[in-house]
Amino acid sequence: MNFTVDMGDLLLTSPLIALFIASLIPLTIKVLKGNIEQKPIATLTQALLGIIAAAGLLVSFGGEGNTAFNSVLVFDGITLWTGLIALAAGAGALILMFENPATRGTQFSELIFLTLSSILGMLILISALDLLMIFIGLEMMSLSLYLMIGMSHEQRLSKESAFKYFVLGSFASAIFLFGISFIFGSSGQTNILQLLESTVQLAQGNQLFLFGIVLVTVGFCFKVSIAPFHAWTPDVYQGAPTPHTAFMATAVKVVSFAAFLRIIAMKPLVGSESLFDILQWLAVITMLVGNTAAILQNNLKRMLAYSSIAHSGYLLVGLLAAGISNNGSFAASGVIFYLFAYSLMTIGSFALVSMMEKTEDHSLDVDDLAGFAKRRPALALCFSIFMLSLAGMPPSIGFFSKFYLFNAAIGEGLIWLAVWGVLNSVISVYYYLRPIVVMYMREGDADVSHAGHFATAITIIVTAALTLLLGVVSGPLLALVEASLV
Amino acid sequence: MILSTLVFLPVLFALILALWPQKNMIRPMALVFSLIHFAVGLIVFQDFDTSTAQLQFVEKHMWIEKFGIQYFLAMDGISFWLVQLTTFLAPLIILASWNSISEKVRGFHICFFILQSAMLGSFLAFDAILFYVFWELSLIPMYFIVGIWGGSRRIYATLKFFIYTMAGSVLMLVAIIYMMYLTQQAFGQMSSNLLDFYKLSIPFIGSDFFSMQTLLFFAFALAFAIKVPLFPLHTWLPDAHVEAPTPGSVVLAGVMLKMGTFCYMRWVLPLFPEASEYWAWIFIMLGVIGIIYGALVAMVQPDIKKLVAYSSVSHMGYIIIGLFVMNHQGLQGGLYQMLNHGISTGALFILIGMIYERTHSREISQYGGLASVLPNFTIFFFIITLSSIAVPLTNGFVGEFLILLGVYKASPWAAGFAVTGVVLGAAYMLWMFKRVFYGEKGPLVADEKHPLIDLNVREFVILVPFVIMVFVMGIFPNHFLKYSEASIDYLVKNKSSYQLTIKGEQ
Amino acid sequence: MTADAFLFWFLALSTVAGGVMVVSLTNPIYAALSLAFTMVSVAAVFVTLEAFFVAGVQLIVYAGAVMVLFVMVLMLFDLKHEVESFARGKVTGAIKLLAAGLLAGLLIGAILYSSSGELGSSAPQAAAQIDSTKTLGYRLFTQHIFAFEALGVLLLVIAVGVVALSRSKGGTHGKH
Amino acid sequence: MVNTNVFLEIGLNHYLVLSTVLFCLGMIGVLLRKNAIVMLMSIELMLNAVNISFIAFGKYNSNIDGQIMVFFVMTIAAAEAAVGLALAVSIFKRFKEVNIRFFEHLKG
Amino acid sequence: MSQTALMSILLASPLIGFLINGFRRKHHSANVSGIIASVAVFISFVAAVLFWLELQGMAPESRSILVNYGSWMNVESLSINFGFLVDPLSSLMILIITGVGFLIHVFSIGYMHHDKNVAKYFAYLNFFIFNMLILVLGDSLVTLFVGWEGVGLASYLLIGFWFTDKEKASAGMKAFITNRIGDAAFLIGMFIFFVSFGTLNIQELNALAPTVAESTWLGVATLGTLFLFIGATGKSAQIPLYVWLPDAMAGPTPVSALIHAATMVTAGVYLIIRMNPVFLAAPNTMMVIAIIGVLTVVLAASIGITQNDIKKVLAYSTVSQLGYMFLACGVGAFTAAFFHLMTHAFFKALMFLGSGSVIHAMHEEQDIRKMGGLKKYLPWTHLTFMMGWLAILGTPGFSGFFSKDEILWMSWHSPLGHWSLWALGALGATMTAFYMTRLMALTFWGKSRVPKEIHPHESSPIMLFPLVVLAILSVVGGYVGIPHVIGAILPGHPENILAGWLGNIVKPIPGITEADAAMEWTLMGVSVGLATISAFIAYTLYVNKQEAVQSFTNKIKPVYELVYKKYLVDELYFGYIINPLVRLSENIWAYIDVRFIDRCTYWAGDLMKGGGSFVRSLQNGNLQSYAMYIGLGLVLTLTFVMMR
Repeated sequence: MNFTVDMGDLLLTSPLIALFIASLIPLTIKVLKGNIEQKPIATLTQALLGIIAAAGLLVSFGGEGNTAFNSVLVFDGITLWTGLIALAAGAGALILMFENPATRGTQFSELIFLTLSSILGMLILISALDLLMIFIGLEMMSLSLYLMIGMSHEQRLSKESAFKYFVLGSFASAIFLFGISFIFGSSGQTNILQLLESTVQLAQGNQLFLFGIVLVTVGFCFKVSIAPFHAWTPDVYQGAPTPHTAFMATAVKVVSFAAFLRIIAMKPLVGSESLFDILQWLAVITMLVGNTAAILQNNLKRMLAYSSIAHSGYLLVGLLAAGISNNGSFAASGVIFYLFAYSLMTIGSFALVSMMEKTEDHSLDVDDLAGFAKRRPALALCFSIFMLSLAGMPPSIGFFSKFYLFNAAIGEGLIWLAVWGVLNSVISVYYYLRPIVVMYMREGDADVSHAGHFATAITIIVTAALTLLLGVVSGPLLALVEASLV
Repeated sequence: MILSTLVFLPVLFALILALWPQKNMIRPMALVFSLIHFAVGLIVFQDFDTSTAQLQFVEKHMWIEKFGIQYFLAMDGISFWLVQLTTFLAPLIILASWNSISEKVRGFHICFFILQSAMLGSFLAFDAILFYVFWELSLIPMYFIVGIWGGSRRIYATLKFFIYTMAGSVLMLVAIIYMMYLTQQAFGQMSSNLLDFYKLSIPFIGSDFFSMQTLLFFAFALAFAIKVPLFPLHTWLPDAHVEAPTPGSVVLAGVMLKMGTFCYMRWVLPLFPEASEYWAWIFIMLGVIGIIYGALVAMVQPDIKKLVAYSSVSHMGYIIIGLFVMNHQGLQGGLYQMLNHGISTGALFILIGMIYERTHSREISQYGGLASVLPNFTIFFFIITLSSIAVPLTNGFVGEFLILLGVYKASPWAAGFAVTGVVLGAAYMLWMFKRVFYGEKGPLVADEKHPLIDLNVREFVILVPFVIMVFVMGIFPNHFLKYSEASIDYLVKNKSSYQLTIKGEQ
Repeated sequence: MTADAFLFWFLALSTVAGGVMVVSLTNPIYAALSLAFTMVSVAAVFVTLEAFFVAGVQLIVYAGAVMVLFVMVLMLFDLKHEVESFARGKVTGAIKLLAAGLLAGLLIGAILYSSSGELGSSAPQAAAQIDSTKTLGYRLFTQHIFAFEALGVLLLVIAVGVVALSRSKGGTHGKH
Repeated sequence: MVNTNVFLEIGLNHYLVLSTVLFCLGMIGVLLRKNAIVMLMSIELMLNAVNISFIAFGKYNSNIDGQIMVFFVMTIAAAEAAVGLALAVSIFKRFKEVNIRFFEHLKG
Repeated sequence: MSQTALMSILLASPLIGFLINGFRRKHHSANVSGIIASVAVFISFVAAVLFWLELQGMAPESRSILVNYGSWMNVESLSINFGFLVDPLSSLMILIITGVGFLIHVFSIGYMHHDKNVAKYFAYLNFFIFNMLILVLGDSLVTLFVGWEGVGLASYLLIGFWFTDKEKASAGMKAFITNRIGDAAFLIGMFIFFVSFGTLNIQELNALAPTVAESTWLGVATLGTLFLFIGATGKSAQIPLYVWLPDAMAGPTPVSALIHAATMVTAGVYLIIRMNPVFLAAPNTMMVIAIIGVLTVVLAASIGITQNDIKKVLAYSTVSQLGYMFLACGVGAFTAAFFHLMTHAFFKALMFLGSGSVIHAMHEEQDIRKMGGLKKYLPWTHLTFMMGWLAILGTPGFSGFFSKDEILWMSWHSPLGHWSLWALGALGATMTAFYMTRLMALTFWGKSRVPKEIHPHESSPIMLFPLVVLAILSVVGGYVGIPHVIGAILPGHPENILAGWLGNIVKPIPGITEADAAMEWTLMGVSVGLATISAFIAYTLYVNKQEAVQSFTNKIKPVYELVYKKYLVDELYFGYIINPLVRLSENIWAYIDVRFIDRCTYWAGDLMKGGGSFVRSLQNGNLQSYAMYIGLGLVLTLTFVMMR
């Protein structure tokens, strides 16, 4: 067993190292200054620089499909793209944290540290080729997240949501681990690359292996909130501080799906027809649950949470298409593009929610948006763009991402799922239009909490512009993603 | 470039309006813009070749390589007049909104121009995805127009409109994607080019409802049926019309509904020839029911606008039956009736808007004796009424006559039932006319405190073009029909092997 | 009955009994103690499986550190004697029990079903019984070096995070 | 003979069944106990169950990776316990209550 | 002058008049507006005369002038031109229209003197003339239909001229909608012809139709002509669509004279005459026409007996006389039909104008029970009206005698006729004599029952002039169509000029035999005798013994009431057709639209919301429930995987 750590490994993992170092900088400075916070803007800058550095390194060294540390980590297209999305979403979330009443102020350095650590966990998760590494990445991501939510300035709901998230997360982790143990036990392997060689006959004959796969799948379904494993999502999204919600809804979801994709897209691993069938049904239920429940929500964040569940359902369709496809890269690129689009719209929407929160325990209802268009026409327009894009109206990116996703699904013969998906998007129109109705068509005096939301406002406008325009030029983008996935 | 200019000029206008600093200049600027747009639209007259069914003014660029999605705009005889109608109505609508839209003026005009763009795009797109983008995009500004500037139940109405229409069109998206895969099977390369779609021969088994062509046919037809709207999918229309502000109603009736019928001609009939022939009876039946049903329900409406809205259901029923009999007279008449309906119903909504501005009521029972108070208004209203009930030498007659003739050729019974619409149409319109304009003065008309003032210059300027069009189209229909003649002829004669080509290409 | 078998059944019994007590005892302190008992039993199970290093770690980390944490926290809370241990709701309770039972049944079924396959037959081989601790260390620092480092980072994160969490005070709006 | 074999010849399955039973016991604890701390304990129980199966698999597969897994799982379980208890403490400070029934503000 | 230019003048003149008066409708001077309008019509009249002269100059076989203004609609095989045909038939018709029209315009100047919307009135009148000319001249059914609907429109506008009165506005609407029913049938008829013969050109249809033998009893020609006939019943007020005409008397009286007596209502008859070869090819239709016609004669005449409104009596008389024309058409006597159309135009226009003069004199009083003895106040009106009375009675020598008698004779003699048709026709003539005499008696003769405050006065010369002209025409108009039997005994043996003139237009009835002169004389004598007796009875009763009438009507009160209320046909239509339709509409709106389709929509929405609230109820905030869902999901998934 010859093994050395060489320069190549370090270069490949350099984004992770950079992120880790960046996460330590604000904390170190705080400790050196004698436990006194530096200016939040400085902390933010350091963190953003760290993210940019990580992204730069990821682009420079990753994406070629090289493995590091004896095939424990892989830096291929999925890693590259979802990593970039996660980093960008993390950056967006950081900007929101910087200006949200529930997160700014004291302990900002610690928060930044935890956020960057969470992103670090995500990068591990998406690059992991070993089930153990997947577990470690998952835990690093999640544990940081629990702590982040728990340390919100808001004391009641965020604590509750942190605790719920923690217990359920750990519960799901245990299931996930049990699944790993079955896989390990029945195949003697935890490395996905090596598993691939033996999975076909294992999946056919070995019930234990199949159960292991199911348990692992359930663990992922929990993370990406597929019904009926979704129940934590609305509560946690609502209770957590908005920037964290944005972070969860985007970065966490993106990387969980990426890891899920890595397992599912390896066709032999889910060679089981029955698992495939049940996942179809789960997708169906998820779309329906998310959309119908969202119709009745008044709380804006909760509504977006249910919408996030619904979008998980759509994404699962794409994932399944990728799973059965002989040409997995097409559907997979569709999924990744959808994740990108979804992150863009969701960060933007939550940014607006964040902007409107006046205190750390301000819970924003849809009706509180009344009259917003009159006071802040530009922001209202941006929010409308997000909502319409989430609903899949052309020419926004939301339409094109749905188009690619369902195109892949139809291409793989999952027509009924595509039909179900588009019908559900009709249901979703109802609740996506509601904020617009309230903003534009009702009298009221909604406004952003105060003027100092410069960075958030810029985030909103940038994401809105991208949401509106990137869809039209999405062809080359998608081609790029697809090319890197082969 | 002319078609791109035509489609995207309004977007440019909208941008200029969005950024223009002075608020009081918005209206005049919008008016000038719309006139410019109209003038640009007239350019195509010069080069349009009426002798061919081929596509003209083609603009074709690859958009999304992977799926063969193209930016493909083109015009042929079927879309020619609808494009003209769209640009023709615009300045009139802006003039009509002069008083009725009093707040958020800028926003209204931005919405309106984007709507223009979307509607023109869906008339001119020859790529399925491009078309779908425009088609769906047109919902958004309309949604805002009804929702923001509408009446008291505007939110209900606009949501109903949006969700109904969207519900229909999403299945079409699935069908489009499916057809893209069919092109991949057939030609090796995926494509959403409509011309490639035309080349497909999709298997059809009449007795099997789940045969591919039937399913695709219904996926498309449903989307358009809701837009038309075809009985029994029409209930969004009265609500949307009643709640919409005047200009919104005019666009809705004038152009948006035509998108549905137009798309039957552009998409459904040529793409699914066997299915549309096999299932034509359903559409003819629903169309006939729509004619009678719309007319009967219109008759008992207490609200003028709702009456006209239901009359739209009735009129659109004519168009549907005209299209589905698939002969020259039916199709030409259907196309002509689209224009007629745009003119006459558009004008009716404008007229109702004018009277609504004066009295703030649309209750028929509140009126009466208007003719002696507002004689000029009455004359215009009467002329448009005549057009609506298809009195000869007005535009309506030509359309209805051709449709009914075409329908009779194909299905005498359907024509027999449809003809009752001629009687009922006259009944509801004239009854309404009598109750509103004749008789003793109603409470609103006799109100001493708010004396009603007859048409002003602006309103004359709005109405005169309509009246001119009513008679020009009624007396010289050939000048209009000749533009679509070649295309219709091609459609009728090659319905099962419909393969349009691009002019100047082999 | 061999010693092995006796030991297994004994340890299995004590493990399960400890588990049952954890989930059934009303007083959380007793539950914590039962958990400690279970963990010790599990450590013993590890020993029967010849995983001595891990057994030691189990004793130190779990039965030692983690249990102390639990007990400390329980002491901190100073809970009054609880009257009932289970959440309310008979129907849901039954469903929950049923779910857990079904899960157990399914998993056990799968295990037994699979035992006819290649796994059940593969008896432990003597050749593998080289110095497991050494192999373990070797594997840990070669194959799993990255995981090991990541674990270190994770622990750092936990340390900092837990401190931050415990120091967090609410209601800071208006202050920067 | 089969019966006695089951009792006498201890094999992988025995350990796996033990693990499963323990896992489900932990699950019952999570599902049913109303005390938050005990729920955390139950989760530990589940993780321990997983550990048993890892070790058993490792032993019967002659694969040392099983123990490595356990090593990692244990560490992470400890970390989880720390986080969980920290959350529990902060919740207790805020609510003076660890009964799970009092944390139902977020719903619907 | 070229024919196109002449045609343009003919058509454009009233149109221009319409436009001029339409645009200066705010002006209140009756004289100026009236003169403009009258001149416009007079120019048309001159043009019509010129056309007639031109036709005169042609060989009898080639008497036709086609002016084509180009294509109107052209879709595939359908090709419709703005083509206008002047042939012996239409030339006479336009002469009547413009001639009588001109007279009525002139009369209107006086009659509408005080109305403040007089310009509008004359505009409408000119508009009517324009459309009537199109109807008559149109060379295809569609062009004809343009005028057909156009005159309906003009009629609608003129009936509702005093629209502030709700009743009058309703009458206009009723007229238009009833006509529309006929028009719808007309459209179907056109479609049938187009689909069968591929053309809508009347000339071509006339040539083509007889070549297609009817193989079944309801073949193409029968069906098409039947539908056209339904259209004609609408326009010409026959059973069952006659109900609008009496109500149409709400319009100004000259309008009634022009539109609802002389011209428009005869359009149906004109249509049938125009297409006589086609109709002759459909004997079944002919039978239906004859029966409907004769029934209308009797029905309308019986109602006419009981009416008290001077215009209503004339209106029912018009319906009845139109019935004669249809009877004539139905038995194939198209010449007779046209002859009666012409004479009727003269005497009925005369009587309407006369009644207008009376009404004018009586200050808008129309109830004949409040008149009587007007002879001395209105001598000229009385005199001219009496000419009309004599004409309609069929007094030998007057115009009505010739035309009506020819119809009655043909209904007996024609192979398409039947003795019962003659009998009913003669009965109608008897009743006609009765109610017209009654009208005369109650209005002009006997004791004056004029209310004290009204002082009747003779009308102005401008109104009397048309009366006189029409009176002369009523007297002498019949001499253009002297029947053969009468001509044979007259000095110089005058020929039937009209029959000669129309000879190339009107097809001979197939299988007609040589007339039996003795029989013809007998029948003529019988009908004249009956009419005379009946007129004498009426005279006696209404001039001298009104009490007897009163007691008699009291005796047969139920019957009288029924007839007086027009056999309750209006009530029947309203009660069994219109009101149920409105109720049906309200119900389908309320139940299908609102309660069903919308409900379904809501139901779908509620289903979604119900699903949502179910999901929400599961989302109860309890952590352990969530864990349970995970567990259950796990179990289900595993079970499913295991099962497969």
